Amino acid sequence: MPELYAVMTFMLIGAVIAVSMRGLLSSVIAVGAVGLGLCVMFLFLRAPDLAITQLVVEILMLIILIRATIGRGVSRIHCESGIWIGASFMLFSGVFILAACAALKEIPDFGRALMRVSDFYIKNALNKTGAANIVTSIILDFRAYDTLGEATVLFASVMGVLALMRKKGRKKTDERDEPDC
Amino acid sequence: MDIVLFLTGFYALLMKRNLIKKVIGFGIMEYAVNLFLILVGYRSSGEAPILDNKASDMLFVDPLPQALILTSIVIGLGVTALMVGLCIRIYQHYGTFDIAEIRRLRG
Amino acid sequence: MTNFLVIFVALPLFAAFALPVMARFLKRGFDMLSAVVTGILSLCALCIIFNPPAFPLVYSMGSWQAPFGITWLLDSLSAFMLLVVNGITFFVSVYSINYMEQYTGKWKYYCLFMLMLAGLNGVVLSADIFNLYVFLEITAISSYALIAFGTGAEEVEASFKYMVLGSVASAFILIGIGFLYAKTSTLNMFDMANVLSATGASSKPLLFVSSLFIVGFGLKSALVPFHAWLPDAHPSAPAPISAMLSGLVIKTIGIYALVRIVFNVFGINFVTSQLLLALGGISMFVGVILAIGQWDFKRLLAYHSISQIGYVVCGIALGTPLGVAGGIFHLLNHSIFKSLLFLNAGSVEYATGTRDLKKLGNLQEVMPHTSWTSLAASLSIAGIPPFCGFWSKLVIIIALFQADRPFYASLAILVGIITLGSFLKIQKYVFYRKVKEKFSKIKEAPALMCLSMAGLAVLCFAVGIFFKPFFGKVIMPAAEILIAGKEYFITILGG
Amino acid sequence: MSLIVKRITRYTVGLILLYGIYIVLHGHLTPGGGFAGGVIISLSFIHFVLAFGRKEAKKNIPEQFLSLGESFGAMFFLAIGLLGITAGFFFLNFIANTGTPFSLFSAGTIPFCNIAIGLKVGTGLFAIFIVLSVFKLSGEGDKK
Repeated sequence: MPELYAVMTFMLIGAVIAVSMRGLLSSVIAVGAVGLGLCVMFLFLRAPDLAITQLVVEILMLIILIRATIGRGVSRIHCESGIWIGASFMLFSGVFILAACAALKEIPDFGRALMRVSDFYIKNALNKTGAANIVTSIILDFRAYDTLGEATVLFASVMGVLALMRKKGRKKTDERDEPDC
Repeated sequence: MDIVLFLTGFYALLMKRNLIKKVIGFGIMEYAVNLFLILVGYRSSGEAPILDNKASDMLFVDPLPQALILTSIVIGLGVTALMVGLCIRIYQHYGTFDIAEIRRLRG
Repeated sequence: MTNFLVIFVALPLFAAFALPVMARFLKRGFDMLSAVVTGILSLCALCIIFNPPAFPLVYSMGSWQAPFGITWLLDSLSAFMLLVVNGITFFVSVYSINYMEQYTGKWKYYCLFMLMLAGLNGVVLSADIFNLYVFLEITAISSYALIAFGTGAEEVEASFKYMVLGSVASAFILIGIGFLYAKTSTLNMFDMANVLSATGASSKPLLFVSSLFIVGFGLKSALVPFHAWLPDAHPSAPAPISAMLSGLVIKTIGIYALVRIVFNVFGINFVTSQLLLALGGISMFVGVILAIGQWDFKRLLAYHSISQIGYVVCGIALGTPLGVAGGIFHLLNHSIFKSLLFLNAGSVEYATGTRDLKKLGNLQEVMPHTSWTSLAASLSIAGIPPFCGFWSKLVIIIALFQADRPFYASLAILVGIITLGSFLKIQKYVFYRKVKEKFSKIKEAPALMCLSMAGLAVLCFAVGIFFKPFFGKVIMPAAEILIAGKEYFITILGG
Repeated sequence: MSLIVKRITRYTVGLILLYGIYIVLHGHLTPGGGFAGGVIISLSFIHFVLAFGRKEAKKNIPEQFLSLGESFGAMFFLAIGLLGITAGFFFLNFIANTGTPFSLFSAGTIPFCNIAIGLKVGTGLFAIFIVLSVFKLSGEGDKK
């Protein structure tokens, strides 16, 4: 699959650029490129649902990130963390790559997913739920409870942001009894 | 290759001293995880898992990881939004995104 | 009547969703809502404990059977965890009615609080590995937001630190889930155990996945190499949230989830058990050593949390019946007395405005209720006989000796002694030391705070007194499930 | 923003909104679904805010409906799940197989779930955006 490797290389380069760029704005844009690469990747791997979602989420995330960074003083942040931490990180990543490669050999090869459970979904999605889109039938019927959790995660983060962005965190002691909202 | 992408994000998340860079690193790490999950579910010459009226005997790719990724994208979005919120709050308190200057809590 | 179980997730979620709407029309009253919700839930959990349905009870969402849909599992272990979670949450929410008066935006607090409870209950009940991840994230996200609830500089920074490490943990866990899915092509835990044992013991990927999970859940539960966030995060949160985090969150989304997966899905083997035992021993020791030099009340307690979590992990990792039972029992005890201690610290801070041990003193006269409840909790954590902490530590130490690990056993005894010293220090500096007339104007904490602290203190005592029937009726069945290992899950799938 | 941007935005916002609603409603037939559609809906609002600025947007989009919309979306979704209990199980698709397959009204509860999620996600994400950008304008400057 040459196109997969091409896109993956593109993503990797984008990621490296995003991490190593000095200016925040350019690295935000680079991470956007990585996200678009992932979106293309989803298309190649036959996942149109994910491609759409990834695209729009990417846009939203970029808007939020840019709004957050723009205008904030980009004080140049030079020196990286110390050598010891870097070395231990290198060690860790070496071990991680070796272990992951060893473990990857044991799982089925690329392109040959086992699909013990998923065959059931594919066979029964239409006549049991009536939805043509199997992914939708999974997330909203077979595993709808997961989606409740997902909606709750989003709700929690909205509430969290609302709670974080209050004007004032604590009341003064003398105004304790006033109602708030 | 996917592992390298993951490690890049991991590197940024742990090593970088800029808060926004950390958020970006988190984003990259999450892309890598999603990519890994979708690669797991691919089946050669499979079709996208959407039925239509005509043929019934097609070979589909695994739909279950796609459902999982959908959920994990949403979770990532939520976490990122909250992280950005925290970053803005930190910026308001300290006037910088540099964690070297934000070391009030130690030990 | 299995639909009865749904209440544990649906009720707090519904309360959380309804709170923003209620807050628009009502000015107050939503603080009562959370107390009522948690009260109902803890009553339900008590009902399950005392009048158990036929265990194991498998509940399939949307009537899709085990490997295809999401399933819940209620057995004696998860029933026990439900009791712990909902009971402690009830006391904490009663406490926060008064305590949260000092913050703005109360309905947001209660909303996040309810979400956290729903997440915890979801984690406890879930028998689907991805579903467990989702609910773990709910708990984690609401706890990030709750730590930063005061929006001060330190709170925000601590929360960010927690968030960075927590998201690393989540990524590790998710990769582990991906590997497992690739290997077994299922997400259901019963089915996964079945497939893993059927395909034979190719232990290499399994070892990799278990180390991923140990790192991930270890980060969430702050075992020692991964503990960096805890001493910042727990003291910064509002006191009820510190109690929740220390008493419940690190245990449920860390220990419980890890143990469930490692024991019941993978089946414990020699390497993982050694690894966990070593991690537990290190955390036990390092936590208490770091705690010695602390002068911040809550931070000291946070370090002790690390150390006590070490006890729990040590006990469970042994894998012998007595060890597992001791670990689980200590989990219960720790969540009782550590939440109580954090609530005490909260009311001291509420009354005096500081938590520096050097500035406090002589509070025993002005805050008698806080003083005696704190005394009970301290005696309990230090392992003084009639209180609950003694029994569980005793069981763990005996189990360590029985399993022929005298090193860990003596380590546990040593740590117990240091803990005793450290809490004598707290008692002396906060409550009994004579200082000048600085704190004479201080009032005792409000009634509801005292009430919930007293409730927890009585629990501390009662669990210690009724140790024997409680241990036999509740703890041992829960421990047997973990001992049974993956055969247990395989039989569930078959039956 | 300049006049050109504003003028174009006036036309495109409606289109994007419609597209989002289409994605939500056809989630069970075509790629997309409640979440993607919801994000598109919120993006259309965000587009509007970015082009016109906050004050203009406040006139057109009542902010207090945001959190209400979010709560109602979430409660709606939960209620669908709870209604399943009446037929036996949490999240049982209790009206499956009622419509003809491949038409808009099929697949039982799935379209309703999609609508609920779309409502929730659209309003929720827009609320995040509003809060983050509002905070930027008002809160800065009180460094400690």
